[in-house]
Amino acid sequence: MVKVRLWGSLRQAADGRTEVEVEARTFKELLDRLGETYPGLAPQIARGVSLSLDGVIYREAWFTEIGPESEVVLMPYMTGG
Amino acid sequence: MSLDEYRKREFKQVGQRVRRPDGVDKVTGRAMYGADATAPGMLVGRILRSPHAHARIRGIDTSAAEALKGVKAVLTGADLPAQEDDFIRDVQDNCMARDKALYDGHAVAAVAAVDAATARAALKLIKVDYEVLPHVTDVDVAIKPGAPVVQKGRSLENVPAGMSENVTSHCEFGHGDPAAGFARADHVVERHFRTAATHQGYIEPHAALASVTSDGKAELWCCTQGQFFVRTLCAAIMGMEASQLRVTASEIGGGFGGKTTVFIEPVALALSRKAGRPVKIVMTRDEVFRATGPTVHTSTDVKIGMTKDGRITAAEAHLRYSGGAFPCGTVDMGAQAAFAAYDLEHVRTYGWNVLTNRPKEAAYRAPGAPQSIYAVESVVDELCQHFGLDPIDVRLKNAARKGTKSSYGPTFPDIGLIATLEAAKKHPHYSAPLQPGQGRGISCGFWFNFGGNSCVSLNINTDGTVGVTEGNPDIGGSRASISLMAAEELGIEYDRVRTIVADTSSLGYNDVTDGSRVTFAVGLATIKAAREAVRVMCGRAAKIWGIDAEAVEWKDGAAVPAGPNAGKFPPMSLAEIAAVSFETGGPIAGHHEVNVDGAGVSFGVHIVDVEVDKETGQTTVLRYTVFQDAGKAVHPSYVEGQMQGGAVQGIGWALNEEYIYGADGRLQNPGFLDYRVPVASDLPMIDTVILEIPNPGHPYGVRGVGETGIVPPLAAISNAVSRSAGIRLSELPMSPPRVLKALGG
Amino acid sequence: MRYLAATTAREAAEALAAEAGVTRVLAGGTDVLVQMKAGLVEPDLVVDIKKIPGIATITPEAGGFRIGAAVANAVLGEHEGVRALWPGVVEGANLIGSTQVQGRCTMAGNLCNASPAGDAAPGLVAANAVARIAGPEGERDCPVADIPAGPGKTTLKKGEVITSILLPARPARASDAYLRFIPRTEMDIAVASAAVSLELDADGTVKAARVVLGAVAPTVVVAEDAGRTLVGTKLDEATLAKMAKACEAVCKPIDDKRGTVAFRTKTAGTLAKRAALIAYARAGGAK
Amino acid sequence: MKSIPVSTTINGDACEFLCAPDETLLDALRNRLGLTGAKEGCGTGDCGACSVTLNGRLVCSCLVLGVEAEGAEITTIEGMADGDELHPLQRHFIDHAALQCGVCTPGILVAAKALLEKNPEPSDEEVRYWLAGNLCRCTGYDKIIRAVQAAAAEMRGA
Repeated sequence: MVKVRLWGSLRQAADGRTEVEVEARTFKELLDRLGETYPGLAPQIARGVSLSLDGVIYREAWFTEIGPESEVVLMPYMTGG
Repeated sequence: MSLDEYRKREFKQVGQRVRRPDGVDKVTGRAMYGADATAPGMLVGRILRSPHAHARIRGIDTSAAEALKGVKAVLTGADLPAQEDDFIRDVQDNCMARDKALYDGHAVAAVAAVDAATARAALKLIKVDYEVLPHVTDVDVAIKPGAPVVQKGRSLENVPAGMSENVTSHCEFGHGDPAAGFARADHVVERHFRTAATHQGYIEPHAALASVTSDGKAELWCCTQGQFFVRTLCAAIMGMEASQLRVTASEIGGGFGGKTTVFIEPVALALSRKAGRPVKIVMTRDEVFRATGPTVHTSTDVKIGMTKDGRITAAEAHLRYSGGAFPCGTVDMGAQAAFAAYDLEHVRTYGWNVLTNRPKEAAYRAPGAPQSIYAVESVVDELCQHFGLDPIDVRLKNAARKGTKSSYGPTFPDIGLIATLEAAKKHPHYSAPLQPGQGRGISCGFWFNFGGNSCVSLNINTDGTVGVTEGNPDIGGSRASISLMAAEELGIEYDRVRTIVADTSSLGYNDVTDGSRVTFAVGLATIKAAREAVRVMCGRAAKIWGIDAEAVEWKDGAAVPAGPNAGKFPPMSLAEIAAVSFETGGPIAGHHEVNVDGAGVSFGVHIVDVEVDKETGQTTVLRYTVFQDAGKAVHPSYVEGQMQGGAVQGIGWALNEEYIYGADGRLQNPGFLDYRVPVASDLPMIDTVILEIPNPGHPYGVRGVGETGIVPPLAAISNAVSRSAGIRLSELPMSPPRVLKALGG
Repeated sequence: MRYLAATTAREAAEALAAEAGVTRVLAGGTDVLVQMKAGLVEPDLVVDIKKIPGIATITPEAGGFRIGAAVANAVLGEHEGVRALWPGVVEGANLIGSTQVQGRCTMAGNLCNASPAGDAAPGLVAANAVARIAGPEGERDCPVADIPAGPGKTTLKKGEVITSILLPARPARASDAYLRFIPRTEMDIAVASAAVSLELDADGTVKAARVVLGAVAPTVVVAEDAGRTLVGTKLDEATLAKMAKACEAVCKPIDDKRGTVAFRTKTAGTLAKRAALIAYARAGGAK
Repeated sequence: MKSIPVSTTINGDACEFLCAPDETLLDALRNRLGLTGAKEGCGTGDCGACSVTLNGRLVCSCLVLGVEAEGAEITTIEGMADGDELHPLQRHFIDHAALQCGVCTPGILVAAKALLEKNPEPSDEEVRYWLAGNLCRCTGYDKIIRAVQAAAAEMRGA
């Protein structure tokens, strides 16, 4: 199981929790599981999210591998100037 | 993609201050910018813009304009297709209003005519039947229930019930229990801040030359930060296939985020398709200010608690951002960045995006971060003053470091904030004596930095020179830095490499030149492409020598037999291998296509000395020093240039730049006369200190440097003003009337 | 639009008088072309006066100088004689726009543009300068102070063109100064401004003073009381404070994107104080 | 609007063109003569990107009518280098990285050249005030000032 930290305003879509656990080995699996387990998260995931893995931010990268001890944080999809 | 681990190395090319390859063109006037191109039979396109901040368009009568001799096409929103996708529809509706004009300057119609005078005359003949609606241009007014609603039905599911329909999204970040943290503080400061919208202020107005032919093919020449994204947007709006639309990026006269989307490009294409001739549209400066993408304007509350020895116990911010008449997500980035420089047990940020009758926001260097960090760094400084603590010591005491759980969630890996603060503290500027009446301020700054999609094709020419093809417009010397990295990796001199920027038909997709990504991400793709070419060249040498390819290594620009074969054959240089490439299997090239992550966040610290004229409220910047981590400065001069340019844009933001709307909802200052960007005589030299703390996610340790520099000046100057004049301002810009008023004058 | 490069003042005046539509005189063009670009004015006739013989020259006259209407302010700034006699007038003229604009703009143009914030006008009014005007009925002289009638409006009649401005002679121990406030150091329109012209006695006492304020009313304002306050003093602090108050009293500014009523009023007084001190020092008064 | 023939000298070469009476010199240079080195950043004299010299005076070509060029001597950025040989200012701008996007560069070079012809040894402050009408949004001006001073020093030595 991978622990995923959500940002505060997603709490309402995840049964009031800001940290959830899902079974996933890659980002793609993680996003799919999150959307299935917490349908309230699906619209945000569809709009776009970034993921931080052990402190490094990734914007797409479905096949990034996640270890069981990895720190995973869901973040909004971001752009720069 | 796994991160490409940084390996320490001695650089031969990278780090040299070489001449940029486009330099001569740019100092002789030969470089071709957006407005400099022409096409046979070209028409002049011009756009009619709404004089109203908010109005329903009941009808547009274009018949008189169409009848005018010399007019070849007239366009309105009705000529463009309905769009399913919210994002594309917003972009399209911003380029050409459909049902409503949403801000002063919103495009409502366009013409293509044989010359500018005819086009101008035609615009006057277009009759728009407006029903003027109540408008709202201020974020604090628009957020209130009962305010005029800019667009209905745009709120996301995360907006709490009961708010104005103008609130389109809400976000919350952070951890811990701020209330508990505030209870442990010896002093808590809570302040309200406002920042005006600013504009990127690039000197080159938007320009586009479009040519659509009757077989459905199209060419588009325009000044943009990203020709591929322009193609994506324009193809969607025009209902074209990507392959049929070739977009060529001209030289670009500044962007800073403002040229990351489209405004006139689809209009030029649509006019060209309608007229059957090439159409060129060049914006006037007035149009640039009224109808391109300024920043959000903001209203913020920040609350921070501190112990008397300078430890922050809790921090909280409420951010209300408005990016104009369309939803935008900039507040999310502002909320995440607000407290990024601090190691906090209890922190929370809340953000709301609010619609107003202003132009659709575009990115501007570190979008969202300058505004929130200005408020945070102001309150931290006030706490330092309250306790009589040194502002750098307090920041060092609370600085985010490796292992800090960041205010936006992830735990920081190696970051350079402490090293940057320490460099600032020991710099002579920080201890230089001040004259009476002068004040010194500091501020930290932060930006995420991004990587993104990048394609590079690298060709080894038979004469031993190298051509690099990349897809990102060169906005500040990137051709030089890309060439340097290619030369470094190949082991040849910089002068042997020429880098060009390709059009959309010549290369795979490249993300926009934004997010401080090009030197980092395109550089990484360049290094990988070079390695691919090296692999091919080693293989050719191996064949020539009759040994295994694995037994050849690349050293100092040549293939060298290694292992058991070491010394058996003299090294073959790149030029020697290239010279026989036709005989050994054909042309040699390397290419690499990747979506790069691992950009590595960037911190900066600025020190500024100012003097406030207490009789007029005018602030003079006396001395300025920027400290920033570049990971590895590939071309130090252009790294310094990014730091200096960002700092000066921040100085302008702090002191004078602002969008001023009248009670009528119209922009009062759409020109460089009254939108006051800093001029040369306003400024001192901008000293720079580049720190090089390698980014583990890049083979040379490179980090993006483009954006962080605009973040610290806002608070640094406000903090310096406070120490010079004894007044703490909470609204930007700190224009002389505001300062004088705060002084009681 | 028609363009006429007149070769005599009479030709210019007659052409302007005869045109039924919108006319503009073109000297430096730094206001007219901006207004045309913005679509604020679409002239039917533009009369270029720069080809009129003598109109771009500076001539000594009766101890003063006659400045041709087409003398670019950069040229004015290079004239040692005018700079020595009326440094405040020259510094006002030289503050208009950029180096590039200085190469074209003229004092007469600044006057005719009739912006209350024009940088040349306060100094000229403080100097009691006199404009020479050519019209369809011949030539007349008019105090510069009487030319502006309000924002964008002058008292010039149809067909009239300013051909030169006379800066009068002045006694020894006399000088002037001009200061404006702008948010930046260059390139802005004055938010408030002040010109002060002083004549001193041998012992440094002010014998005559004229204080003129810009950007605080529809036209430049002669602050008569402020001037009177200075007479008979050596600009001690109390006098300057009183003079600043007298300046504030005549300000009737507006709130706009460039400044507030309060800011303009306060700053006009501050600038008058500072300009008075500069003029005083230039006139040889020792503090 | 009837076009007017104009005879002028540009960068030392005699030149004739037709232009409308309300057309700016900038538009004539760019659209009629193909001299696109001067840029229109504002059209109102606020940015200096269109700087040229007119009879030796630095001006914004957006604030000059094309017809005013009759009989005049104009120099533009295209005439600054001597054939292959860059002017010292041009060379130092490249060497000092005094340009990023480069769109303000032609105007700044023309203006800086006019300054050094008038004042071969300006102070930094004099350079800054002379160039105050040339907006640059990329560099923060630091490297521009340094490049002008380096060129000035070289030109004084030559």
